[in-house]
Amino acid sequence: MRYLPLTDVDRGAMLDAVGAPSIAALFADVHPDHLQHAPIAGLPLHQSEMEVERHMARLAGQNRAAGAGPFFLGAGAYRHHIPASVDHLIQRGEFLTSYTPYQPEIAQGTLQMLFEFQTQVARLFGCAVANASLYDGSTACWEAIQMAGRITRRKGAILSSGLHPHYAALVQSMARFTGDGIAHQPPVLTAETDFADLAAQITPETSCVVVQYPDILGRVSDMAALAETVHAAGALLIAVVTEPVALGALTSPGEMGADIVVGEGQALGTGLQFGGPYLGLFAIRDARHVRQMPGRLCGETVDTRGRRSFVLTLSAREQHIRREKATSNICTNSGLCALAFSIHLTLLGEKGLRALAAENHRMACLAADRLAALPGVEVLNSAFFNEFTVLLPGDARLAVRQLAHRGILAGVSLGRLYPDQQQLAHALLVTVTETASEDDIDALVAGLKELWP
Amino acid sequence: MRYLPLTDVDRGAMLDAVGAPSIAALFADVHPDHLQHAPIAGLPLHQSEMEVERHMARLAGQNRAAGAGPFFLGAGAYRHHIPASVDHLIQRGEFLTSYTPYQPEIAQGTLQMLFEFQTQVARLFGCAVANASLYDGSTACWEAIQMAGRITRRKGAILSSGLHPHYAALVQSMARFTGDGIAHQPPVLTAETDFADLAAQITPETSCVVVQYPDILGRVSDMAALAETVHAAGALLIAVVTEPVALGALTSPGEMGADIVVGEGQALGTGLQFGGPYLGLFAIRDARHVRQMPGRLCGETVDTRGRRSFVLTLSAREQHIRREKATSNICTNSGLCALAFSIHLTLLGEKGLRALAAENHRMACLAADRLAALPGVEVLNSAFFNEFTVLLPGDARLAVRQLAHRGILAGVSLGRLYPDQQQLAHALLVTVTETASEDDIDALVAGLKELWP
Amino acid sequence: LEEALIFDIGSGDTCGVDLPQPAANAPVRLGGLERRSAIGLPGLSEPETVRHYTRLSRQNYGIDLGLFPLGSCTMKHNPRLNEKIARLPGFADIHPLQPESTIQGALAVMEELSAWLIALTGMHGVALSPKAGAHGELCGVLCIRAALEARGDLREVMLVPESAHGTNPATAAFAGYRVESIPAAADGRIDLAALQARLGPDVAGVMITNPNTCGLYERDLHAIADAVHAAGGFVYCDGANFNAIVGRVRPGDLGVDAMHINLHKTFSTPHGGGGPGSGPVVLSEALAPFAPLPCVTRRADGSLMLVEEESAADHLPQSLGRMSAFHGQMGMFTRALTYILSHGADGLFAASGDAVLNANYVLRSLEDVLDAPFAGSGPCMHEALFSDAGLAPGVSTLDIAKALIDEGFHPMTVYFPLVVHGAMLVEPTETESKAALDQFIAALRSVALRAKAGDPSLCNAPHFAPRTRLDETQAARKPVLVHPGTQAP
Amino acid sequence: LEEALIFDIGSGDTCGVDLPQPAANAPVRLGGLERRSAIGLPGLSEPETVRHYTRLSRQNYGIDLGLFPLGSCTMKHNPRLNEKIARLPGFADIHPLQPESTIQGALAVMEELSAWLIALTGMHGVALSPKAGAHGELCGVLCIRAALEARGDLREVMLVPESAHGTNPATAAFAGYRVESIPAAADGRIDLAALQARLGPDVAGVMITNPNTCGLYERDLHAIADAVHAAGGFVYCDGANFNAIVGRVRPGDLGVDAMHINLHKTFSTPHGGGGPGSGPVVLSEALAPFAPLPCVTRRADGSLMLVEEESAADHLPQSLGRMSAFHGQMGMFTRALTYILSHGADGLFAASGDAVLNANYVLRSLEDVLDAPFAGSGPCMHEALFSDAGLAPGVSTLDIAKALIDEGFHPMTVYFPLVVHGAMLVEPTETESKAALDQFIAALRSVALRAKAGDPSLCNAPHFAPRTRLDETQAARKPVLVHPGTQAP
Repeated sequence: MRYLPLTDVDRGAMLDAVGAPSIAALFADVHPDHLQHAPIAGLPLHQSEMEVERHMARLAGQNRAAGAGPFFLGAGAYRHHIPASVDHLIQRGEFLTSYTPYQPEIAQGTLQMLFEFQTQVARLFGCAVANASLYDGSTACWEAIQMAGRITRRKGAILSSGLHPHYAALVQSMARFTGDGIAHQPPVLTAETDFADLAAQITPETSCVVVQYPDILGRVSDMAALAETVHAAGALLIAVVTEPVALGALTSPGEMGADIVVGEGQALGTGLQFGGPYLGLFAIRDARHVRQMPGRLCGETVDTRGRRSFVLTLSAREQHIRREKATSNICTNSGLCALAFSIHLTLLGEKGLRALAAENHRMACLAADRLAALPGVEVLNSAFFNEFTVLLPGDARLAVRQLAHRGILAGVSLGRLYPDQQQLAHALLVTVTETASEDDIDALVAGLKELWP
Repeated sequence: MRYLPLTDVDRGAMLDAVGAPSIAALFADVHPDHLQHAPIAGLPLHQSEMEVERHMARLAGQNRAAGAGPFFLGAGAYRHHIPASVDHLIQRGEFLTSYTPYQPEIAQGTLQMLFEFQTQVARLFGCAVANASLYDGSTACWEAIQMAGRITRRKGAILSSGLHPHYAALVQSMARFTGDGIAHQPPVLTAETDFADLAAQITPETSCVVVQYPDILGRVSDMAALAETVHAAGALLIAVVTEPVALGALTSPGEMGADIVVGEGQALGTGLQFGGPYLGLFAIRDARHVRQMPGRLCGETVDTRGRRSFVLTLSAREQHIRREKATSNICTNSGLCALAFSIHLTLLGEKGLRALAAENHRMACLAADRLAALPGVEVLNSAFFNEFTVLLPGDARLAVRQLAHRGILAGVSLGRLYPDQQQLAHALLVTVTETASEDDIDALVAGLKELWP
Repeated sequence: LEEALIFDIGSGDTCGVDLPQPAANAPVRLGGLERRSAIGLPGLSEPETVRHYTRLSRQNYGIDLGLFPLGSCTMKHNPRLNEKIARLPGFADIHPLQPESTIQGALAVMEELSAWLIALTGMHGVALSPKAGAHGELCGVLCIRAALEARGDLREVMLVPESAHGTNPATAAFAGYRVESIPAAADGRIDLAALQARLGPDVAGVMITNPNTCGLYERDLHAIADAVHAAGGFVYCDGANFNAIVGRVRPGDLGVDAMHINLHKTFSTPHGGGGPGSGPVVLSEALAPFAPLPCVTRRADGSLMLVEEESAADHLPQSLGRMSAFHGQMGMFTRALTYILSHGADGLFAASGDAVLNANYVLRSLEDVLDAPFAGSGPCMHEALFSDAGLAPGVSTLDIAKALIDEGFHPMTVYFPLVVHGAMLVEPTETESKAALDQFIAALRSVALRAKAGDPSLCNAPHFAPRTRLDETQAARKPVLVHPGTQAP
Repeated sequence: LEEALIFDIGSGDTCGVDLPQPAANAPVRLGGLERRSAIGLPGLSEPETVRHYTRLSRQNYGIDLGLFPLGSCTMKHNPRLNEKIARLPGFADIHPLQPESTIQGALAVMEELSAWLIALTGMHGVALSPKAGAHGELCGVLCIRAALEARGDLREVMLVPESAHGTNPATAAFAGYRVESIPAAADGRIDLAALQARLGPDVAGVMITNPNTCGLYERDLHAIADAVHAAGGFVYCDGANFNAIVGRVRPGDLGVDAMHINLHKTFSTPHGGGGPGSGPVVLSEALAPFAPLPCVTRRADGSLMLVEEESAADHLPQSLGRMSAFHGQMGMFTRALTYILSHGADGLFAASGDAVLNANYVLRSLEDVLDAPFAGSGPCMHEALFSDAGLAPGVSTLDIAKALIDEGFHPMTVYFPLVVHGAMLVEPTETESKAALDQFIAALRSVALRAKAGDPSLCNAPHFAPRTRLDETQAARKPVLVHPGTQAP
């Protein structure tokens, strides 16, 4: 086995040193009935790199890569061009094969990167402090609701109908066990978000209101007024950002008064990857709540020679110290995705992120106009970033499947996200990033035209 | 431009420091008639990574990758499976972006690797000393002939008809300018090599005899007797190895008395790459000739604290010191390919190289038998390693083209290598490495059957 | 040279990516929310970026540089083939919501990995979506709770051994349970009698790590499982240490109801400086019906389908719902599957054997100079546990750890498990050579001897690392968590 | 920790690759030449291999770590996009002898690159196959000789300036010419009058570097070319310094007949610790017919063809023949083309400007502390030249170079060009930021001041590198070029 360095000579010498007659003898504590004395039957034996590569490449070949043709999917996972240097750098063995930086003297690389990452996220979200990442946007959303509960000592969360339905589903699954009260409705097809409705639902039991920005239909609204109402009720406003590139063009949630801003960071650095690993972003506007935050935090300090240094800090919140009283059970997070995010954002910088956002918006506007020009097709949104909802003449799930057979990945049908909502069956969520060309857009338009000539 | 760090603010400050009004002013020494004042017309402007990638991927898509189907080409370039860790390691920035190790205190990584590489090559070839690489096998062959000329002070080289025709062409092109006398004939279709003929051609003017092992028809013969004859005439025997994996199964040229052994190292670590960059291997059996060798040499020494260290040495042979009296004009060699070769060979080790060679030979024997069983098809070789010559019922160039249209890359036709040799028109050189499966071989057999049913 | 922060060297005008510059007359449909303030993001050109992160990386230690003997963390070699496979466009560049016909290969990866995990653990079902070990624990505990609720049995207490990972009690609390500790016997294993005495109708289950965090095999696990089941509870097994027994012991044979598998431990997906991980959970027949969505199943026509909310009623009606937005850590599934196929049944069998042999070799080579509290309890499994007993006054476990840094090694896990004073937990893993172990043993022996002799230089080690000891108190007392500079560079 | 040699740690029985073990009864058709002796190749498992080479790499300095100011070597940033593109299977995994229909994209790369190189140099043709700069020089000089021979004019002498790279005279000698040196004028440029005086019917040509190795633009190159041409000779231009003028000056406009282009300098293919390079040669109308095989041409039907021996009679009848087995450094062509397309005409124009600006900034920032012999000759081009004049007795250029290592930088080129005593040639390239230059300037300034003051610690620098100064004499006197251990491990 290419990964096992011991030779039989080594094994013999080591068994002598240990005083055991065989490796099997080291498993003497296992009851004989439970011990396999030979490789488990039914599994193949070891294979060469070449054989494994052939098999896996065959499976990969049974998927249609997004880059293989026109592609317009989003709904919480966004395809952007990732500079080649990002992937090169995250594959440096010193990053890739290191552990959580619990020994800061030999982990300053990871730690300084995390400090830079936290700063980038906080600034992007308009917040004071960000953590060192969570699993993904959806779990970060639930952690935010839990944090709001700890701060307000209330257990009622109101979810916007514009929140990603998978995020809402996760929250509802979890709340069933924690006893939190969750209010949530599916979206209705209007150009405006439901912020007014949300304000009306607030009660003295409300710990938080959760809105998505841009929301699941691609809509954007000013959340400042909502924030005031929420604050007046002693609750917190949680904003969820699933497309961080949008904040290169849009005012940040923190600036509009959101108290906790969470997000999915996959769009920068990580790529699609069929849904994971992704990158949970978590930031708060008021640094005084930092001890209620979940997840790891990296802080600045000095070493005995006075050199600026970084270290994981405030770990009294965490499970390995506080055990059942921890703010979260999270341990491993998304360190390497955070690195990719931070490198990508460093390459972009202020100027690049703004240009990238502008290009996304330009292409999305262009696509929206061309789609709206199709007979029987309507664009729902008056405002959007790079994603908008299109109302088709017929069932959108069917249209997606039919266009897929023609090599066009047209978008995400709301019927797939909300299978029991007949009112949404004709709606298609279309995402247009800088990776789409005008030819791609024309192919989509032509494809829809063929379906409804 | 993403690769240019200076901002306009920087440029302004630096021009001030330099005392120049503009960058253009720094080009004052260029005659105005010769100076472009704006980007050269007719060339496109800069493009994003995404745009460049699209263009280059389109071009790549117009080639048929060897891995896309049955593949049997060799003739001096061999396809083997390269472990994934090889490419990972050679991309470490400290290897990839370093210069020739002229500053040994901060280049021990490259230097130690070269020392290990030289040792591996010398042992593989059965020689005493190897250099730190040359461009490729063909130029190494010419350098060997030149070295033989320096040692013997003669200018006549006899090339075996089994020498790769491109190598022979290069030698003849160069000799035209240096005045060396080159004897060379195209091969004839016999199972035996031409060693006896070569011995007969030796004269007192002969500096060297050059044989290939295995030769261009895939044949292998013992060169010990030839070596004795050559040595008796005061000349040197040069052996050319284009497939180093063969030496995992075959006795090395050095053991059979070759004085200079050169080779193409591409088969280990580097891959096909459409012919380059490749890796010139160069070794000599008698270490006393080391000062006549071309190319860089890495040697062991100590630093002022007595630590074992490595350094480029004997550079008095080289162009940067000796200028027109150098043993060769070579400067840049194939350092990174040498690294890949060395890593691949370290992963294999003695056991792995032997197993790899055995597997190549096994698959080649299997293919030879199945091809020989086809009516009208004959296998020329009685002995071979992983490459052999097949005589087809018709023109082999045509057969190669026709099978290519069916997705089978059947081999190299000798008609392509020797366009003016009608006697070779039916001959096809078939190479079978461990990357070919039994299904691939069956596809080749079936394809030939279809051509001549 | 000290590496500056991007905020010190970058500027808002510098950009390492070429993009079209926004046209002045471009349409804007942002609902009046155009960003008006500067974000404060510094940019670097590509050369500067590559250099910044390359230099940072060199301040890190990784497995690629040397032994990483963190007990219970299983830092083993990360094969580069796995990285290559995960980057095939057919895996890396597919969207989680693509139509089913365009992702059959991805679903096949999930199906194959599931089958292997079930075969290796002898369990009934598997939930792939948990994002890491702790998330898998949560999944398993929620399955237990869902199963209990399904039979109308609302229990309140989860039993957790003292030696458990911190995630165990944190998870149980997160899932709404009251955590009670169960003591260890003198030999470092669970006290079966004490556990049995505590069982009752209020106990939902017990969370056990096997091999446990003292590096010992829990001989009584089957008996414990019988007792817990008899009392109406469930057995959760923390699979963090599965590496010691993979291919040799199937937890399903021991009566386990749920166990998470850290793909980044046993199946060698890279740890990446803190993640991402992946924590699939294998489940017994009793718990499998409650697994979270989505999962993969095969249709009558042979095609694969993803069971989500829409189809859950037909395929997994009792599912506890969704634990993450999409389908789990696909990038880790491809790596783990590649690893499993590479090793095969014989390779995994050999790997756990070598992991245990290496740990015993370390244990027996050092027990004369370091106190090994359970050395008399028989062979250890994949990790060797030492305590600080016998060190000179004023010298601590932490000092030994930091001194190892000066010897060129990453320290072992320290002060865990909590049941041993000044614990040092060494897990070499199977991918270390004898030569590497001998170097490590010699280094630790030398440090241990100095520690017993009270060498004062240990107390301010490390001396030769990129940093000397950090002021962690200052970091926590007045936290500086973001760069304080102006937000508008 | 010192890194052992593979011969110290590897064994012939260890293997990091899984392969079928040879069957005892397998057929053997090796003509009785089966290997009987051991080779002596040590093997390592994959984890050990990754660790060995990762550790070795960390003893190296690279551009990715910092400024690499080697004059005339042009060590600039290597974009990672280029590496990615070169590894596309359609480029990396194709055989040079595949049928033409299966390699149209590869031929298109060669055609596009040729077109760009011709456009940027204003020349007539290009030979892609030379493997590196020196090989390109040989190609160019052989073209000159072939052209002379074609007109029956056998000349014997090649003129080379004193300041030339060593490859120039070595190449001319290799091609059968007698080399004569031409002197430099006081301003560091070629002495036009001396050159003109030497021209005659025995002079085949002149090899000139422009900008020259003193970092100066050869103002008289056009006049030189006119004189050489009038005397029946040809002008070879060493393109090593093309980076300074790319996109701004077309050598074809200056009367150059042949020039090689180091793709690893101007077009940023990685230098890889000593290669591979790639040295395409652009040729004037007079020399283009003599270019080596193969080359690419387009058929009437639009398809691309490779002109080889078979078709040379129709397409390139006067070709000098073949200079390497296959078609050149394809892997470098894809990288260079990617780089050229990324930069575009505007980017290359900006790049040469920044390269020259950076060099002048270094020159002017240090001329007060280091002797700059040609600082009065006007702006330098892409590199700044200093001499050892003014250093304290006993302190040498070499000491300054080694002291720079302690400051965290790779030294500049030293003792070249030969026309300046104790030369120090600094080429920052365009991919360095002002901040990086300022750091470098401060470091070199501090070293220079110490050198003038005679600081004795300079003479045994470096002190903080992986090695102190090596005993190079011992290495050469009794060379140990291979590991002496037994050949059978």
